[in-house]
Amino acid sequence: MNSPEVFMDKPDASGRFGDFGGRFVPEALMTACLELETAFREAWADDAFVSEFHEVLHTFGGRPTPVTELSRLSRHLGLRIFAKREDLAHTGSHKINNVVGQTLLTKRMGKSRVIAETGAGQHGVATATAAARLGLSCTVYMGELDTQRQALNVFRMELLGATVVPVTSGSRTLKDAVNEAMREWVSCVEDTHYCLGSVMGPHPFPWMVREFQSIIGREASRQLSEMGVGTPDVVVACVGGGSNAAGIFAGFANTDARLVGVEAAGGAAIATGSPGVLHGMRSMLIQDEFGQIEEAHSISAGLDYPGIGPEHAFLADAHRAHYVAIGDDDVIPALQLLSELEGIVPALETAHAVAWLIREAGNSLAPGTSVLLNLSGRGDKDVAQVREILRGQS
Amino acid sequence: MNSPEVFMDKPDASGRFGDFGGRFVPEALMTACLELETAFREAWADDAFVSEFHEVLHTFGGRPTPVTELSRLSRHLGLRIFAKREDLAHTGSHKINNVVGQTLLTKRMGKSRVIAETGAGQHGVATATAAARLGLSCTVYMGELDTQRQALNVFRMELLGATVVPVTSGSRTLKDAVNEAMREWVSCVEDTHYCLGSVMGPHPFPWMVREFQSIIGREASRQLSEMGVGTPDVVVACVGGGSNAAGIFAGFANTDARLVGVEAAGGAAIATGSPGVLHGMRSMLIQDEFGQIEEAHSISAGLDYPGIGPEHAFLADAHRAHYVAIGDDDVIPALQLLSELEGIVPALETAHAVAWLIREAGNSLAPGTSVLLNLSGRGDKDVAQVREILRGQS
Amino acid sequence: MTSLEVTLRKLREGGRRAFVPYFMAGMTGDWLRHVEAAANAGADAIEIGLPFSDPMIDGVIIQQAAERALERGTTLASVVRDLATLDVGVPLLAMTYYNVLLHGGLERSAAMLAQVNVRGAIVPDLPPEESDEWASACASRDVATIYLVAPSTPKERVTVIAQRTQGYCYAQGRMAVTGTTSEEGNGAAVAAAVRAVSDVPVYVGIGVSTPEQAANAAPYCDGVIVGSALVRRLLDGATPEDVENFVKSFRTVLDAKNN
Amino acid sequence: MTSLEVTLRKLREGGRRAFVPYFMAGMTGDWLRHVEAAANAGADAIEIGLPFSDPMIDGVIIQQAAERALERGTTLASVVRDLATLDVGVPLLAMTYYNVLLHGGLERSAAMLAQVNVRGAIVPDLPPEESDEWASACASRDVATIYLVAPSTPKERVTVIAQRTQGYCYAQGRMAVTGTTSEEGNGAAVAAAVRAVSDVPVYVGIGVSTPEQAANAAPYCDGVIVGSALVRRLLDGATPEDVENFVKSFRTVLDAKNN
Ligand SMILES: Cc1ncc(COP(=O)(O)O)c(C=O)c1O
Ligand SMILES: Cc1ncc(COP(=O)(O)O)c(C=O)c1O
Repeated sequence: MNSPEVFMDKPDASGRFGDFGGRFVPEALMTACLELETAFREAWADDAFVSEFHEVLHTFGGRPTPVTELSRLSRHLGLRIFAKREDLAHTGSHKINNVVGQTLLTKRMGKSRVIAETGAGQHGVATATAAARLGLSCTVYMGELDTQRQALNVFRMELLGATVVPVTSGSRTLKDAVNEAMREWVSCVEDTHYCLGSVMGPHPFPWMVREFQSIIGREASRQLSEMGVGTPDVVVACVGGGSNAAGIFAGFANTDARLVGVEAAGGAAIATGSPGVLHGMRSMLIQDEFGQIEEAHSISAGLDYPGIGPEHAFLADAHRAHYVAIGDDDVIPALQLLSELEGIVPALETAHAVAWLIREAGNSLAPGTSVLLNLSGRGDKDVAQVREILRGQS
Repeated sequence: MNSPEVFMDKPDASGRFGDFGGRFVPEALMTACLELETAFREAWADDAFVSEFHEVLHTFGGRPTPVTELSRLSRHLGLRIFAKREDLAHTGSHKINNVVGQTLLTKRMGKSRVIAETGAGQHGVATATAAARLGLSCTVYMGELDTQRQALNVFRMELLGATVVPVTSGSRTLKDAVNEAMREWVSCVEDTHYCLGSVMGPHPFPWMVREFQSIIGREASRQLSEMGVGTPDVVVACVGGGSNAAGIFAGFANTDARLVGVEAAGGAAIATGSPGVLHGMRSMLIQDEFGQIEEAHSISAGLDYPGIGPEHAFLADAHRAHYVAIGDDDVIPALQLLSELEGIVPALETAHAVAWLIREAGNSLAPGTSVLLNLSGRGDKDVAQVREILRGQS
Repeated sequence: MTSLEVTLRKLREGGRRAFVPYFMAGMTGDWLRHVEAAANAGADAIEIGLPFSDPMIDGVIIQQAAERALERGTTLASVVRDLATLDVGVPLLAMTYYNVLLHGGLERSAAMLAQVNVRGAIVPDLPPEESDEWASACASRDVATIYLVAPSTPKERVTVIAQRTQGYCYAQGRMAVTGTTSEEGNGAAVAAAVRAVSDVPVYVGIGVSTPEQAANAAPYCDGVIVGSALVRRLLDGATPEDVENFVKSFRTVLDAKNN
Repeated sequence: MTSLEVTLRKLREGGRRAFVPYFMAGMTGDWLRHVEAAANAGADAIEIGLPFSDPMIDGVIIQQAAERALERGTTLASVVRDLATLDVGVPLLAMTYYNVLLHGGLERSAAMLAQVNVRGAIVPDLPPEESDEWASACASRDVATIYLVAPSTPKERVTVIAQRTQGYCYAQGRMAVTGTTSEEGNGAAVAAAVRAVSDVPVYVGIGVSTPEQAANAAPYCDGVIVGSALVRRLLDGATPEDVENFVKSFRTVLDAKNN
């Protein structure tokens, strides 16, 4: 290649990032996807929309979130670690960035209702939150198993005025909630927007969600400059669908920073998957030799997804980002270490990224390496589960 | 009075705000209180300390928290309501402001350990958090009943490296946790700071905690100016010990704004109490005719305290602030209304202030009245309880 | 023109409304008997579902059928092995999701299907924009690629799809997934939109579950496709005779009507 | 000089180490019998605890005693009524928290106590800085106001307190609440600090629970105060005879020693 490649720009006209992406949806949803693409393109080019998006995230969502230097963890690991504090965003994770964008777009498209899928409930709570604020009605699809495991989050969504529908098909978890939301969307696409929760699904979702999340990376880049740190050696984030990772990578894709996405070992689409088509996108998927999708298994519900956003599949292919996997056993010690040393209890999802730092410090990460960790969410939602697990161990 | 009175300035040399305050502690604690007063006076006059305090709150604590205009609630109630979003501060409430200040002061005093009391666990979690960050060891006293009711918060503190000690004396709730922390302080005052959780206790605590919390009011005042709102007609906050109220009042004490503190009806020290001495201070207390302190009873653990900070007793006396009471029954509907209309699930404590707005809109609050609501904390900690209560009703 | 379309156009020219039932391949050990029964009872073509774990446009009935088929170890290869033993005299149409074909390999999948008399393929999650490769794999093997038009499809798109589809154009009768049974539908409008721009046969599916609905649809289309209503009976244990009776009940109304 | 101090100074001049037991008023129906027993057995003064709901400087034993007394309806007035029937010939000292006195009214409380032979008062949550009003209410009624000095009290403060205290100076033997029973204590240092600046009698309390500890303390102080160790026995059902024996066990060591 002669001219240096530009990463994390727009996908091509077919919604492709390299070989990945696209729009593999039933005809009944094509019109909605096309309309959404047009609406998003227009809105994102409209200063008024962009300003409103930033304004809402500022006055309602708690942005900018700070960058915290994790001095004690740094000393402990011999690194210099900075955390982008998405745990401080409203509803407790980066998910709010995306839903604020999509609900504003919903209004702009003249629709009065949103539907969403959710696994553990984070995206569902965020969607219900943003919908409440705009007076949109909201229905959230959630695997029946997850509604039982996360009964409190179901109630939280209901408090926010949303209807939660348990999904009884398939493995009754996140993957099936996505299927069901897509199915339901078919029958209400006229007045309803499907507020997808990560950088996945058919075009324009992977691109749009990444754009909404890229505020994380842009803020962090500016904040690190202001702190005199400049470009970190490594930018690391956990990856479920990949939205928080995409959001922070976006701020550093065209720098020298090494980008690392940490998947759950039981849902490591890049490490253990193969290319395929699911949920409207061509990406890396965990599937059998016949193309049947397998269930992901992770201690953290938010990483319990057998796929990954297509742009990540591309970034891996292009060797621009590296994807690694962390097993369940390393997650809780990482959560404990960050809690004890820094007074921040991270989400189990986020703890995967911390676990990778612990594993690699002194190995692939030389002493003194500067690291920007995307602290994608807070652990309050996980505390009961962690307690059960630790009790079971002792 | 000839010259206009200045409110929320320093207390007098005895730690009095008018008739209230003072330092009613055993001789064994006098030295610690005097040293603390000196240390705080010096630190608070030291630009380096004040800068560090602000810096930590900025980079770690999530400050400034935004002011959110609650447009839909405003329309619903015929008011213009702005919320100061302490729910977005790290650990989910304003409590972090105070503990960041006190733990920094602990270090400055050369002490290596903090103890704290906690009711529902908010202040305990905040203290454990700030202690973890600075590498201070931390013990939290919590009524045995509360450790059972809030078992998850106990675990959260433990995750943060703190030791939680169940208090079995008296009513085994917050009041007894304060007693116990004071008792324990006697035996470890040399190397240990007692990180009290509200604007109560002996001098200099009520003043010091108010100063640390006054960042709320100062920020809000600046933010409302920037938004072109200027001084609101009313500033309202819930009152347990009174720290979030004191913090926000501090920004408006010397304006025309009407200041309103909302107590829980079952712990309404101003409405139903009488002057007395408890926990080192002279203030308004709920007590019988013989001076025996009664147990407070509130749906919200954070307001379950039979006293109130002495400065509030003074502000009530001086008619500068007004204190009202809200019964348990009005709290959950208020929590629901704010959740559904604004996408913010408030803490049960905060919901008392919302309930007062609902009750007074169109009554003592004329249509169009501008209100600054201190949204002291998020409701995540309360969701399980609210769910149980609503289930019991249906 | 694909042989499928030749066959179906002939039916139309003969004044016959086509009836196309759907079966989930491998759902039971005797599934081929059901297919035969349908052919015997007068089905004009038969859709053979190849199960996929995540059937995005299917309702609960087809989902359950797919789960059962997968539990029984059904794969593209096993279905092809089964079909190799079948001779029903009417065209077979494969219906599945793209990932199943991708994993078989597009060329290889098309070849395997073609080999066992599959003359058309419906891949609902593969819109025209994404289907060039698949379509060319099919084209060289006389496998028609059948596309759907939905009630939400705008005019210009209808034109594109109607031109591209082979065999018939699948007019989705309702904005819903398969197996929904509400009364009102948009089948007439969708079929009319296709007819306005093309003379390809138009078959209505998704929203036809009873002979009455088929009778109502007959005037404005060239055939009807019935999936969930039949699969539901099979899930409940229907015999080949039940299938025959089911198909005949549709056959009767479609033939009786003089449209 | 208060009559209490006159009495206690006389004891000292007579070479007698004072023994001051503590009782929680109203804890049992026969609590006065315990007080009498202590006086009979040689107590030199007796602390009468008036129960408070939130006894900040008291450990679990005194807390429990206070709870029992409150459950039995004990109030300042009820204690005064009880004490009116008592004649033990040694000074009584009230020990309570400030809020109890405040609610009785400072003047009224002092008057009520004075009326029933209470000659001194210890209010541990009322430091000198806050006690002017209470001290003056006591002063006019010959009720001595007794202050504590703690191991943490710095020199200058010791001077102030030692000058202000009446009757005796209460030297807190240990940085702890009442009823803690660890061995090491600072009683000697505290007492020495007081003696260095004043000739007021110095009694050591908080940290004296056994005759051995009393014996150890005797050389450096003028008396010892024993609370929790006695109250614990009473909570466990001790009789007046038990109290007599308890007091005598201290009396013996305090008298035996030639300090
Ligand atoms: C805190 C947190 N981090 C990460 C994720 C994973 O999602 P994504 O990969 O889209 O960021 C989730 C999903 O629920 C989450 O809650
Ligand atoms: C969210 C919240 N608000 C208010 C309070 C009451 O405390 P204060 O009156 O000191 O603000 C608490 C105490 O736990 C709290 O958690």
